[in-house]
Parts: sequence; C-alpha cells; structure tokens
Amino acid sequence: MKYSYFPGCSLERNASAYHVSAMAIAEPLGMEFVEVEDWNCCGATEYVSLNLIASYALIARNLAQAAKETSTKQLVAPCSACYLNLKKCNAYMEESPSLEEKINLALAAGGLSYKGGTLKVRHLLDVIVNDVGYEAIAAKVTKPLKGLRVAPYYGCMIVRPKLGKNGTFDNPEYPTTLDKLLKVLGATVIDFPLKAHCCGGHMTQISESTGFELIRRLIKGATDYKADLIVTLCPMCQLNLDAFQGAMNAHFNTTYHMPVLYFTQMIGLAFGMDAASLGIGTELVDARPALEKIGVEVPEAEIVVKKPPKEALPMPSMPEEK
Amino acid sequence: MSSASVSPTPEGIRQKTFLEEVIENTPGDCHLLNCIQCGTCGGSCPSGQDMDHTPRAIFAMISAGLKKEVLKSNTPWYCVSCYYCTVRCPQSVHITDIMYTLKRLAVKEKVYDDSKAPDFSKTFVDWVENYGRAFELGLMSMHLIKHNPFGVFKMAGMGMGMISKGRMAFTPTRIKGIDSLKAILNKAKELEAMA
Amino acid sequence: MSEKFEPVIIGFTCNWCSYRAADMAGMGRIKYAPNIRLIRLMCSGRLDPTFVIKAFAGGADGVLVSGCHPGDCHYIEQNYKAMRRFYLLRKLLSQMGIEPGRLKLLWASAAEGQIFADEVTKFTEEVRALGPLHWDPTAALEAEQSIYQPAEVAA
Amino acid sequence: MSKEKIGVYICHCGSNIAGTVDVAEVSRWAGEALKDRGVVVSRDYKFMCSSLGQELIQKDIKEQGLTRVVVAACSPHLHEQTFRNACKEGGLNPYLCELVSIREQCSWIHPDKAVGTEKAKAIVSGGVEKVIWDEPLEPLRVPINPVTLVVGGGIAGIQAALEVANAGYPVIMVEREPSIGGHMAQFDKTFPTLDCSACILTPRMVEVGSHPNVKLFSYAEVTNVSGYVGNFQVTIKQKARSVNTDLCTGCGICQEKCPKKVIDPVFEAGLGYRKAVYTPFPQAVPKYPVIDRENCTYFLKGTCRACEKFCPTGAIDFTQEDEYFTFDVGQIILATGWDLFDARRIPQYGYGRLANVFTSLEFERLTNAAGPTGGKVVLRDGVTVPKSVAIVHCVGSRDQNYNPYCSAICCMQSLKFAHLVHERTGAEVYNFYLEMRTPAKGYEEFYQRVLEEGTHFIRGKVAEITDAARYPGEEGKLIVQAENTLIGKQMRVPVDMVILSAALEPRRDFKEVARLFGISCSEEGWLIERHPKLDPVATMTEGIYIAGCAQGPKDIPASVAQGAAAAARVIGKIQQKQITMEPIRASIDQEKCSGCRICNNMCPFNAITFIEDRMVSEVNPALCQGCGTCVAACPAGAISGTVFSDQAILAQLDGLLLNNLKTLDLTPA
Repeated sequence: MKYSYFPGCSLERNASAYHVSAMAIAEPLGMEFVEVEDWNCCGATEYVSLNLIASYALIARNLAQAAKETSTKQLVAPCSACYLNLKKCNAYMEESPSLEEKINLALAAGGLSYKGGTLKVRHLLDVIVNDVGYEAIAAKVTKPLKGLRVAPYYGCMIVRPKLGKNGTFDNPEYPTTLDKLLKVLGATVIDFPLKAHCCGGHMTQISESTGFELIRRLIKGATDYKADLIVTLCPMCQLNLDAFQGAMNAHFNTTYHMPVLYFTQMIGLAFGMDAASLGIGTELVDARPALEKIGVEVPEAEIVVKKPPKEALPMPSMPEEK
Repeated sequence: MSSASVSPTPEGIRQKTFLEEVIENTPGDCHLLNCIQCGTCGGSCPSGQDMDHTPRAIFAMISAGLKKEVLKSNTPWYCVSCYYCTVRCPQSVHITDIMYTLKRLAVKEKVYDDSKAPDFSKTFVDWVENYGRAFELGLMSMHLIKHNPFGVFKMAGMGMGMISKGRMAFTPTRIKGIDSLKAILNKAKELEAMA
Repeated sequence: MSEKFEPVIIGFTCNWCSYRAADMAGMGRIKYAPNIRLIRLMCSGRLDPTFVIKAFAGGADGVLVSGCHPGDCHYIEQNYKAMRRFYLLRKLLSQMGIEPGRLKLLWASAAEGQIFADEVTKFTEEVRALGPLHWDPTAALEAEQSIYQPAEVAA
Repeated sequence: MSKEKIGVYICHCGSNIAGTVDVAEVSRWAGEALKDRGVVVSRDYKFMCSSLGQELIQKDIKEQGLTRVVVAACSPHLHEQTFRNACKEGGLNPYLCELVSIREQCSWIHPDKAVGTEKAKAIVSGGVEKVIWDEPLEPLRVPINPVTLVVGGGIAGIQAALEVANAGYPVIMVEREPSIGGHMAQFDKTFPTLDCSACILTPRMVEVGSHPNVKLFSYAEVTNVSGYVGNFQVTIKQKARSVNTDLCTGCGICQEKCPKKVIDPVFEAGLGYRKAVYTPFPQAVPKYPVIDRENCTYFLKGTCRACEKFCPTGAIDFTQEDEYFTFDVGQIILATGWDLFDARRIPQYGYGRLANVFTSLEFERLTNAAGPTGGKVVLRDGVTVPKSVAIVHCVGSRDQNYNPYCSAICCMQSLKFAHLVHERTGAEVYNFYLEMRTPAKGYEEFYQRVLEEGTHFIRGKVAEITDAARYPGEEGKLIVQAENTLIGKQMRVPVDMVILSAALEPRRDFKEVARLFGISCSEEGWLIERHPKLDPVATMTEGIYIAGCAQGPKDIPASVAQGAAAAARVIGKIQQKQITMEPIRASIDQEKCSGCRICNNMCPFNAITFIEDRMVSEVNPALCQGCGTCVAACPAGAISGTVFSDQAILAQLDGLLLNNLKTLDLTPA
C-alpha cells in the first residue's frame, strides 16, 4: 500500500525517534511512504488562535502539495495535531463552499489550488491497524513483548472531534485500537482509564502549574496501574510526558519514573529489530529498566552535541544548569 | 439551521450583538444558540479548574453581551484543544472552535489579559511565517526569556537533555517554497481583513 | 421580482407518508423552495405515467414523485410499482428529449419533514440549473399513445 | 363554461396564513379569474373551521345553490372531515367538497408574501379544477367485529384490556414474555406515593388472567396482520412452552428442581438469576412456567429431564412445538412498551467497566424485596452497603448524541431512588440534574420531601465517572466529575455507587412492529398518534390504537390513562356496530375490460378476481383499499377510481399549472 506521508515539524527533530521507527517498520508491514514535497508546518493549535483564513490556507498548502502526488489519495500523518489540522481543513473545505473559495483565492497567490475532500487524511495508527490489519502484524511478531505492562495512551486529537461523514476511526471516549495492537504484540495491556485524556498540549509554556498538573495525572494514573511504560502515538504527548516529567517531578516534589515510547517502536521491538535502530535511547526518562524485562538491550545513548553550522542564525543563550 | 436566526441585521437599525459576532466568526454551524447551560463542557475540561470562568459560564456571558469580560477572560487561552467538551456536548456546540474564535477576537480587540498565551502563539507563528516550519528551541527559549526569565533555570535541565539526545535543532529549517507560502498567507490575511 | 428563472414543479405525493412529510415540514416552519405544487394521491402506486407526461406538456419544468420508504407502504408494496414506473419513465423522457434529471423520486416518511424540505430545495435548484422546459405538447400526445403500449412492463 | 356553481373559501387561520399570503387578493382573484370555471362565490374569512366559518358555507349552499365547495386552509389531514360535515349539514354531498392546503405547503414554508400569494392562487385553481370532477358518494359501511386485540401486557395494555372486557366485549391479549406485568412488575415502589408496585399491579394481572372475556396468550407474538378496520385477521404464534397448561398447576416444583441457573436479562435486568424452566416472578400471570430451550440442559445435551421427573402432574412436554392461531378481530390496541437505553454507549460513564455503576432498572431490582438482594441496597460485591451514592439524571436522553427527547420519568425516578437510598442505607446522596421536572399531581411535593431528607442536588450534567484517583481521598472510589453550574466550578465527588437514570427508548424491534401493523413511527421509533394534541391514542390507520410508552416516554399514571382512553375509543366503535369508511374504491368497467389480468397481480389485498366464464376482472369493494395502483396499470383504461379519478387528477394538474385560465374547456360533457 502506498501513502503520501506528512511527517510534520516535530518528527523532523524532537520526535525523530517516531519518524525513524515508523520508517523501519514500513517495509515489513508492506507500506510505502512518499513524503509530501516541500511541506510546511500545519500551524499546530497556535495559528488558528490568531488568524482564521491564514491558518487554513497554511494547512491547505500541504493538502495541495500532497494532492500533486497522483499515485495515492491517502495522506498519512503520524502526529495527532497535524492529522487533526489536515483532516479538519479537508472536511471544512468540503462542507463550506465559501471557506473553500477563500482558501483557494489565497492558495492561488502561491500558484496552488485544492478541492476539499480530494484526499483522505488518516493517522498512522489507523492505517497500520485497519489497512495492514492485526493478523498481518501478528504474523510478523518474532519477539513478543511478553511480561511488559503497558499503558496505551491515545491523547486527544487522534479520536476527537468527530469530523465529516465517517467521524473518527475509533471511539472518541474509549478507543481500543492501540490496546488491541499492543495485545497482538504480546504485551500485557492495562485498561488505562486516562487513555484519551489530555497531556496538556502547550500548557507547560502558558501556565506551568496547569501543564504540570495535567502531566502528573497521567503519570500518576499509569503508575497506580503498575504500568512499566506508556505507549503513545503523538509527538506532543511524548514530549510532555517524557521531556517534562523531570520538571513535573520537581514541581510536585514527586519521584515518578514512567518511560514513554512510541507504538511504532513497540512494533519494531516485537518484530525483533534492534532497539537503537528504532530510536530507543533518545527518550529522557530512561526506558532501559522497563525493556530489560523483555530482554531488550539498549545501548547507552550517545551524547551528540552538534556544532551549529556556519549559516546558523544567532542563538539566544541558554543559561547553564546549576 | 440555527444560523438562520442570526440573519443579517438591516443597517442602522441595531448593532450586531456579541453573540452574533461570535457565531459569524466561527466556521460552519457552531450551534452556540443551542447551549442549554448543562455544564458538560465545564465538567469535562482538563484545565477547567484554572479558568476564570467555565466554558458554560462564558457562553452565558456571551449571550448576555458581556463582551469585555469574555475577551479579558483567560478561559480561551487555557483551552488545551482536547475536544472532550465538543464530543460530549449534548447540543453539538462546537466549543473548541468557539474558543479559537474568542482568542482571535481578543487579539483583534487587544483586550486579552496578561496571559502569555497570545505571545506564545505569535512567536510560534512568526517562525512559521518566516521559515515555513516550527522551531522549538527558538520558540521555547524566546518565550521563556520574555515571560519567565527565572523559569529558564527550571526548564534548562530539560532543554539540555533534549539537546544532548539530539532532539533539538539549533537552526530552523526553511522550506523551498517560502516565497509562495508568504504570498499565500498575505493573501489570506487580506481576505480576512475584508470580511 | 428578480430576473431569476423560477421553475414550476409538480409533486405527486402519497396520502400516508410523503404528503404528511410535507405537512410536517410546514408544521416545523421549515423554509424551503416554494416552487413545488403538490397533488395528493392515495399511493405513489396510483401514479399513472400519463400524469407525468401531461405535467411536462402542461408547462411543468420538473416533476417530483414521492412515496413511503420501500417496505413502509401503507398498501404493503405498491410503492415498488411506482419505483419501477419511475425508472421506465426516466428512460422514456430521455428518448423524448427531456432531461431525466427533471424527474425525481423521493422516499419520505411522515416523520421526515426536514428531508422532504431539503430534497425539494435541492431538486428545485437542479431544475433551475437545467433551465426552462419548452416542450412541444403534440409530442406529448404521441408519447401518451406509446406509454399505454408497454404497460405490462411499466407495471 | 362550467355548469357547476362553485364556492371558494380562503381561510386566514389568524395570521398563520394571512401573515404570508394576501388572502383578500387570492379570494378576489379566484372570484374573477375562475369565474368561467364556475366560481360564483369567493370569500376569505378569519377562521373557516370555526362554527361561523362553517355557517358561511352552509348559507351559501342554501342561498346561492352551490354545487361544489373548495376550501383553501390547512392540510386535509386536519380538517377535511370538518368541511365535509359542514357541506353535508348544508345539504351538499360531502364528497363534493375539496380542502386544499395553503398553510402547511404554502404560508408556513416561505416568508415572501408575493410568492406565497401566487402559490396559493395556483393551489386554489388546482382545487377548483378537481372539484368539478368530484362525484357525490356515500361512505361505505362495514360491520365491526367486537373482538379486540391488545398487544403487550404491561400496565397500559392491562388497563385497556380490562376496560374493554368489563364493558362486555371479548379481548385477546398477546404478551411476548412468559408473564404479563411489564416493567411495572420489576419495581418495588412507585412515585410519588411510594405504593408498593406489586400490591397495586398484581390484582390487575389476576383480573386479566381470570376474566371470562379475556383470552390471554403469553410467551406469544403476533406474526401477521391483514384486513382492515372492523375486520382484521391476525395470526398469533404461541411459542412452545414445553409445559402442558392443561395439566400444570403452577406448583413450582420444576423450578425448584431444575439444576440449570442462568442470568435473567429481562426481569432481573441482568442482576439476578432464574432457572432454565421458569416463571419470571412468583405472582406471574399466567402461573405456568416455560422452558427456555436455549439454556435447558435437556435441549442442549439430551439428558437431565429433572423437571419432568419431579412434575407431580406430568405437565412437562419436551415435544411441544410452536403453534399458530388465527383470529378475526375488529380493532387493535398496541401497548408494546419501551426498552432501556444501553448505558454502555456512553463509555465515559463506565457502565459495564466500573462494577459499581448501576442502571436504573438494576437499581429497581436492588430495592425490590423480591429481588436478588431481598431489597438490600449493596454494591456489586453483594455485601457492602454504600456510604455515598450519586444519581445521574438524563443518561442518554436530552442529548443530541443519543436521544434528543426528555424521558419524562427520570427526574421523579431519580428522586424516588434518592429517597430509597436514604431510607435503606442512610448514605449521602448526590443528585446530578439538569433541570428538575416534576409536572404532575403530587410530584413537586415529593421533590420537597426529598430535599428535606438532605439529598445534595448538584445542577450540572455529569462529564465523566472514573476510578482513576487524582487527589488524596479518591482512592478506591468512583469519582463523579461535573461542573456545579450554579457556582461555576468543576467538582469531583468521590462516591461508592453510581446510579444512571437511563433513557426510555422505543422497543428495539419498533420497525417490524410498525410494518406489521401498517402504522408509522417517528425517527426515534415511537409510534405516531393521529394528532399530537387532539387524538393521542388513535393512529393514522383506522382501527389501530396505541397506549403507554409505545407512543412516547411516560409514567404509570399517564400509561394507565392512555390505556383507558384507547379502550374507550374501541368500545365507542364497537357500540356503533358498523364503521363508515372512505368510499375511495376502484371499479372495473366490464365493457372495457379485455381480461388481460394485469391488474390481478397488482392488488396486494387480493381484491381483484378474474371471472372465468365472462373473461373479465372484478373488484371486491369490501377488500379494495383504494390505493389506485390498478387504475394506473390498466392498459385498457377500464379501471376507474373514485375521488382520485384520472380526469380529476389531470384537471387538478392543469389547475395547478394555471392552464385553465387560457386553454380549452375541460369541463365534463
């Protein structure tokens, strides 16, 4: 199966492990990804807070770029925020001719156009469980994740809101596709009641106490349920739960240690792939103790501090840690 | 169609109400007129406890015409876009979309409170408009320095971790078609200003 | 009045479902295109193909045939007969040079006032897009002759 | 020039029509433009349906010698009969009156007065052309069979059956379950008086079971209905009970001895058990048990036969088969009841996932002295008494995601639950409500009483129920999260037990029921009454009535009232001994019939027969229902229909297209 692929800004860098692992499992799952030519940022949740038409035009440029690829009508995004933005723009353009007209007037300034509904926007999890299917995945499992207690975590934007005719591919309140997938991989899946709750999005930047509280609830929940790790499918969720876990602990004076990995990494592990080749080791909350339970060896992460290239722009200085 | 009941007001007879303004600025039929004040949104909201007013209260204030109070409220800026309220709303009110509308109106009217959120969005958008892609390091550090110079220390550990794991770029990526993108966005803003 | 072409549409509705759907649309004060003028039959199965031809010959720009949903007919299954006649009529109309899009079949239950209203508006726009029908009524007479021949098939 | 003298009457309907149609102009126009078509009088009047409006018509008939009348007002479904009667009173055959609708299809659907006025003219013109072709007719009269079928043995059906039977007429009652009693039999207490449900229901059930005029089929279903008002034929399927009711004494030994215990999803709402051979509850009517063949060990494995062995009268009969009975009945009352909303459809409320979330029906069984816990209110573990209970209103109702309507009983039911929890456990009770709706006799007083008991009322729709503790003190509890909308703050209330006041929904098989009986149901599935205000128990199908929750959610007093009302209508009809029917019938002109027999297969009522010796077909007017399909199909044009003749329809068509203003004379020769 061939798909247009929209990585999104996060997967370029902070969530590169997600990108790397997705690419690693594509071949064994029989999927071919064609990256959208010269894609741009989807605007996250920020652009639409300032400008309505411009934010949709920004997204629509990606749809127009993706539609240039004629060999497939399916556009896949691994990032939930990108996925929702692309899907929403696609659906609203199809529903509202006046919005579509305005967006196309804007696109025309860049020599592009797009008709709402031309593409089908889908999340990576959706295509893996529904197009490839659980059976085909099960057939490839060589190293089942036996004995690993995982908390499946969907976050918000993959299942909400219901948009267009078909709504969402999983239940908006209590999704189960990731649960089933992880079971197929051999893991012990806990019935995680907070699986579709919010990680806080950008709240760490707006109001620390609010953002940290949202992170705490999830980490505490997974810990209460004795999970070894949280499995997620969204770079924002991973960033909040993993990278901000230390700051959250400091804020509440707690000592939680809950590693957070991507579902693509888990598929790769169950397929017997090498941990390093799946980007494991780049998480800030060390996943090694958890993965040792299933006999996965993870090399000590290489500390890479790349020097900025010559053309680099001047950087605001980062204060040293005490 | 509920939009029918906010049919255009004949010029000079009366001013558009705030309620009508909010509805007009939200794409699609947002069903705001159908709100029955049940509080499902306020009950569902993950950050509801930190909001000045729950979304439900905001809707009551909108229909009461308390424009200034609504736009000054931190409520829309504390919305985390989780869409729980939207899918649970028994009246199909597009609550998250309305929160975005309130943010835009607050920015336009320049009456939002001292929330850092609008600035965060602006900083983010600046990078996107000039490069075509988001730039986390630049965004986070600039935002921190501007709004929470002391917080920089708190977050520094995290930032160093990210850098050391190779998860943060020092330079933003610029897309090839940045000129065409700029043209698109300028045109879009022009259209928006006309509306 | 504007210059816009206002099509005249004749609607044949059954007494039990679709006429009541029209009543329901009215009671709900649902606004829709006023171009339709309804004729009440007891059942959509009562629709003689001649009625449709005569409507076009007499100046209608579009004809709507409406009955109960398949399986819900007050007379058990007569709406299926209307459906068969409808498809035959569409074929016949195109042979006579009338766009088949001027004839529409709509199932509407007594509860579906909104659907009835929406579909009538949609159909009105479709007919408006097709433009006025100027049709030679003498052709209608011939058609009327021919239509009585294949009645077995039509039935 | 028409020979007829036609009177045209345009109704204002207050401002309903006059608001968007220039009625004076339509009236003036009809008088002038349609003069050649025979219109001699044209008037507009504020309310044509008022007695003054009707007298206006009668006066004109007498003074001006009108031979035809056209009234342009509301839908014929509302007032056709009114104006036909008015004409009859005035001395004109009622079928020479046409009512055309300029309200539902004209004034109400478009705000533009100019457009509305033009459309109204066309509609009036169509009516005038049609009325010219109308013929004087006499209504058909057919005898009415006094036997009445009541479908459903809940409280509404029981009430209806008893009213008819006590009036001296025979009743056949069909109930799907092994016993009558319906949902009311599941309850312990009834609001607002808190009478014991069984105490007031059981005598009624016994009365039905032993009434000489009632023939009761339980564990049975109606499988076929044919015919028409006064003369229906119904087929009833008696499912095999595997118990010979002639021998069974209802002693209950078989149930005692049966080794197979199964969860009872119906009467015990899944919260208790019954045996494979069972009566749903001890006071069941009839008293005879049934063997549930899907669970009986003998039917599954071929051995056991414990019930047979111990039955003192030898009443167990494993060889019984389903039986079919056909009856002639005159009228039918449908009281098929409701099903409970499946609370699992709202995952955030945790029903099915969180043990101590209960549905309203489960809680009814918990409080019932004859229920699985003997009336003790305990958690799912069967022993722990809750210290705090949350009751959630409007679960699956008043919600566009599930059912938009109000279930009508939840507020009072939830208040009753609050009271019962207080009384039985002393627990803290939190009622999460949206609006408190207590609009019936004694209901508001009951609300006051529950307030005084110290129940906490929180105004806010519950957002979610979870067992994920967020704060200290929440561990091991169910946390109910909602906004307290009266103070505008989000709240988390930790409790031991949650009761969901789930919506009442139409029976899951409402579509089949509607189809079987030839009546319509709303989008949700409630059976539709003839008029929402003025005729709430009749349906659009003559001779079929509805009662109880089949028509919409309602409480016990309302169900009983509607059951009695339906019965009153039935009794009234029986006492007339015959029924008048619309004379809309087809007939075949023997001269023109070629004997091709195409029409024979057209008729779903078998009303057309082929007469071999004369080689022509004939219509039996008693069986003909007047659909007109044969009229449209006859290749020789030999079949004609009354009221809707070819000529009348074509004339109306010409009228609607306003061709009558310019073209040839279309008047009957």
